[in-house]
Amino acid sequence: MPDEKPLDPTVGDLVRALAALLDEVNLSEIEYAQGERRVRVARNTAATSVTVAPAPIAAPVAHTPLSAIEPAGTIKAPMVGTVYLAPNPDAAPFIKIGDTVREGQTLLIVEAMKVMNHIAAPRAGRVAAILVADGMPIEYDQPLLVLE
Amino acid sequence: MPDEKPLDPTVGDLVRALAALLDEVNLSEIEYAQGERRVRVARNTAATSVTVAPAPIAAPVAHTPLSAIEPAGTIKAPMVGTVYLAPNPDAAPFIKIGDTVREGQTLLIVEAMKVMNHIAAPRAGRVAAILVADGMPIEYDQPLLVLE
Amino acid sequence: MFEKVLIANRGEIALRIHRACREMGIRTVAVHSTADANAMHVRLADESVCIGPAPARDSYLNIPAILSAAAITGADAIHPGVGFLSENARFANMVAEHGFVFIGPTSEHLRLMGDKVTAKQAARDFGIPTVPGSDGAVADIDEARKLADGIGYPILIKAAAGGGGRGMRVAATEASLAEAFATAAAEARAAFGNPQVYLERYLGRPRHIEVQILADGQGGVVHLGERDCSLQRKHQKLLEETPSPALNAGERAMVTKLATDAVAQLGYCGAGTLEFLYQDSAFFFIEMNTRLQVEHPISEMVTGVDIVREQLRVADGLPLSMRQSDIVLSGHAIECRINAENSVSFRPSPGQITAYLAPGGLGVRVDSALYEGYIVPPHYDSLVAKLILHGTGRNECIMRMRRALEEYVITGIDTTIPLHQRLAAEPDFIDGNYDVHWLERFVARAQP
Amino acid sequence: MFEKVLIANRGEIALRIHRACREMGIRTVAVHSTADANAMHVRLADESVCIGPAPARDSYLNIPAILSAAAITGADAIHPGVGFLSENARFANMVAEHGFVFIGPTSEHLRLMGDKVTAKQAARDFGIPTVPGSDGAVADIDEARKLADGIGYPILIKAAAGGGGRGMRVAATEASLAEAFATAAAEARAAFGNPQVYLERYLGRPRHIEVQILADGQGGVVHLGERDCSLQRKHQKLLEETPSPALNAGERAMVTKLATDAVAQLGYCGAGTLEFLYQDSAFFFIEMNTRLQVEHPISEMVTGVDIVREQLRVADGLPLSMRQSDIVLSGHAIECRINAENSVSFRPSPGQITAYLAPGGLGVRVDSALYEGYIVPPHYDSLVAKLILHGTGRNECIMRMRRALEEYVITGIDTTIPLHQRLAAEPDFIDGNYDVHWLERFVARAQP
Repeated sequence: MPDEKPLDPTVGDLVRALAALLDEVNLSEIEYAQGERRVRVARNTAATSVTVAPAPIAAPVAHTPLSAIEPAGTIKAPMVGTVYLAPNPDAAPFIKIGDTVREGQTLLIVEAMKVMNHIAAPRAGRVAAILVADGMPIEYDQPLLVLE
Repeated sequence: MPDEKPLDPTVGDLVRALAALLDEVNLSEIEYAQGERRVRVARNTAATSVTVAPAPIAAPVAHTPLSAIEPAGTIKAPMVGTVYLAPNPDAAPFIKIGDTVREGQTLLIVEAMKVMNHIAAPRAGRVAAILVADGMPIEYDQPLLVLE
Repeated sequence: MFEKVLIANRGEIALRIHRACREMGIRTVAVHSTADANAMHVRLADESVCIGPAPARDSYLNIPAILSAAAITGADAIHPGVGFLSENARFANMVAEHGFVFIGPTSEHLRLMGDKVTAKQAARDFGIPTVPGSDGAVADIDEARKLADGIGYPILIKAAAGGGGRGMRVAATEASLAEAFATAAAEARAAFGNPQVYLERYLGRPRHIEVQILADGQGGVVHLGERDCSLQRKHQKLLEETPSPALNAGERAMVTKLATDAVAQLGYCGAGTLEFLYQDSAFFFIEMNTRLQVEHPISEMVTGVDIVREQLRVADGLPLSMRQSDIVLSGHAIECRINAENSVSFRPSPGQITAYLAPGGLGVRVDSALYEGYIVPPHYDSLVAKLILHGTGRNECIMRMRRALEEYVITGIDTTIPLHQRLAAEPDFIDGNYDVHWLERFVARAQP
Repeated sequence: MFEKVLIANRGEIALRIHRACREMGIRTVAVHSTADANAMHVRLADESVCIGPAPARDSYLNIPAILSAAAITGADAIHPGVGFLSENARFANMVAEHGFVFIGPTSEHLRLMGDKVTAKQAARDFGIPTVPGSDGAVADIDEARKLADGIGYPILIKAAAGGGGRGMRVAATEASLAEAFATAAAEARAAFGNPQVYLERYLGRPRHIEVQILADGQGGVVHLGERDCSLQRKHQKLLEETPSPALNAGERAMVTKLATDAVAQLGYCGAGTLEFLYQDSAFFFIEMNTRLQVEHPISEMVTGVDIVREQLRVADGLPLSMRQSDIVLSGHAIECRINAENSVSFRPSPGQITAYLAPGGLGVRVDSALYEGYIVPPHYDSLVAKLILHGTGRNECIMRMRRALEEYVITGIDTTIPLHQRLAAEPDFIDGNYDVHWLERFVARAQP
């Protein structure tokens, strides 16, 4: 997974390590659980699917979902779907880290129910982080990127 | 119930009030529960039975049993049984509040399994309080009296 | 069998479905609103997807979000649970169009039974009596008089556009019909701007009796006996029991045969419930619920049949795992609905659970998604737990209900536990002597 | 029926008995040590009496304290539960002498079955096979050779004074008998100062099969099927199931008939269990437990019979509430014993419960006195919960066991839950392919 997509350090590192392992031993899926956190990485022909779900509970105490780790300026998913960083597989991404965007500029696309929904910048700013990978499934309210 | 038997104020008052009521309306038993505390007072021909048991729990949190309210110098019951304050129903009580007792002197009797067990003073002292009534059933470790 | 099922619901029923899936080796996907991120069905599921904000219309009723969640998680099938989208024919259609299996009947059957008029017509076509009535608006008092003779007194006159008791009158005999008719029509005009009324036989003390059926669309149809759901407040069931203390064996045989014959003729596939009013040994069809029902566990307790497992089987094209001759109705079962509301005022009581301990032991089943620290959100139905009791007889079952209610600890919110305790001590309940109006009067007695 | 019963026990079994009493309208008295002042059975009982300090010999085994507690609370009867004084004939006698009813068999039956020698003799008198053996010490190798021919090889040579495997040898054939005999005698002398040994048929892979019976002493005797309790570690049962996956219908009919015939001849009154070793289609009587057993709930799950209720009934002189023909063995049941101990090292793990949530739903029963905040005391047995599963078949039951174990939350202490989870995934267990030695090897595999 390329370095320019800085996930939250612990999650990002974990996913990266698992993805590397996936390649190394030529698997299509790895599940990994420790404590309350569980990560599953899988690779189909098209995209790498990362689903983070709560592990079978150790104790019924309120836990902090991964999506709660969010810096200020975070743009969150307005719907469930699949995220795309470029208008088509051969095209350049809409944005990259460090880009300055204007209000209304398309940041990425969320596909839901076969419809491509362009997600526009709610304000001008600099792209400080992209928190999702191309082709990744996302849930409602999931942090997508950080605009400074 | 005579005044010279000062139970823990709240419990004592409660039991006294219930006992008075028992007389007033000529009952043989009253149960009363509030919050975690439950008191049952009953009168047979011979003795007044007072059983204090936890009420059906409102919440499974550790509660303080009544027996935990105990001043320093408390003498506690060494066994389950029925307590007697005098050697026989017509005799004077072994002790009364304010008495000075010497070590080894009989303070009261606990009847268990038809055996009269004399409870002796573990040390010399002044009787500051008598926490049980004549003929009352008592449980193990229940405070009987306070020796100063 | 399905490999992964998405559960498009929340609360105890989502947990119920999760449990059936786990026991069949099926992976589960929980979908949830932002308000339910820490809910038990989310914690226990293999995967979870947040599908929208707290309001149900944006999450649990949000069809595109649910279908997208099914797509991104690779689910094979969607179980709609109870309420929400469970009887929505359009949703069932879209689920199928997107290549998933809808765990429920066909959209045609959902549509047929989802409309009161077509459902009643279907019932009559299958030879099931409905409450006799005028089949539509009545022009004037002369027509009303003629119709009333055929329907039989007492007659209920109801506003065609109505609801909530307005524009509603009862005529005990023909003598009072004209006045009742005129009053109802006047009230209907005043309340709804439409004076049209229709007639129906008035049932003064009916019981609500329903028959649980399972069908596989391949000729397999069974019933799991009847349930008596007469204890209702504002049309919300509070306590259900099976068998009904009011039916004799002949009546039981009659009503279950009515239900299974109808379902067989319909070619129905899935779990379903036919609801009847029962009075004076007669049954009148009200409606058919084409889904799992909240009170399904009591039928499971007396038959040993796992209704959700059968739903999953028949949705996957398998036949039912039993025939009618395999089913033995054994003992008595009661369900107490524990709602997050005050047991006297019925004011909703959302909030954080500060202590939670469910009763256990022989004959006690608890279906609940509660846990200590959980916050009951204010956005949804107030049902937070189902206490289900089973005993060899009705008396044993009621005694078990008392002791289990005594053990049940839920603090931090108000619940209907005290109401169930009052009920368990009430002679009419103990005698099984109640109708659909009884509970309203009973709760009114406790009100200040 | 009794008005007030004193429960002379603690933990989940005290709660179990309390529940049966409540459901029969009987008031309960909990007795407890100072360590158990906050225990659940104390909290739920109508009255409670502290009978002594934490050590069991001063409280739960303190007969005068228990009788005094019964006297001051005015109890009618005493239920001894499991363990502690439940098979103590002297206690049963004293209970009766003090005018209370002992809820259990007569002291004569307790005494007869409490002694291994008289119990085996009684079994043989009733026509029940015991493990063939020498009936006492064997003088020398010549006598041993003669006896061994009658008993049949392989032969186990056991120290008469022995225990713990010392002074114990197996001779597979006559060829090795002399050496094994000499070695066992030498070891016996070294270990116990007594060289006497006796002979017994050696069973290499027996299962522990037991039959639950109920009898009213008035001619009513029923069995509730058998239980397979072969999964044991250091003679402690860990998981029990019914029916046994090893028996066929003929064997089941045979062993239950052996048990009921014996109990009928005995004139027994109460609940009881006849324990057998089973190998190669043969049953050998080991002992009879003249009390309730920890694993009784699985028999309740497949029969619907409340065993504690029947104990109370027959102790009060009532007949059993059912005949054998009323009892239908339905489905499969498993009990997982949840102990407060590490699931690998089996180190006891007393301490405070920081979170507790029991599983629920269809076919799940939990018998436990745990709650959040409760402190498991170090003084008593480590059993803290029984997870009991019921399903229509064994496979369904095991799947339910998995999902329920997955849901069960007990934190703050170590428990055997992970061990049960490993067991539920183990092919030998899934195939029902185990004997009384299997679990020892299984747990050894996990040890570092």
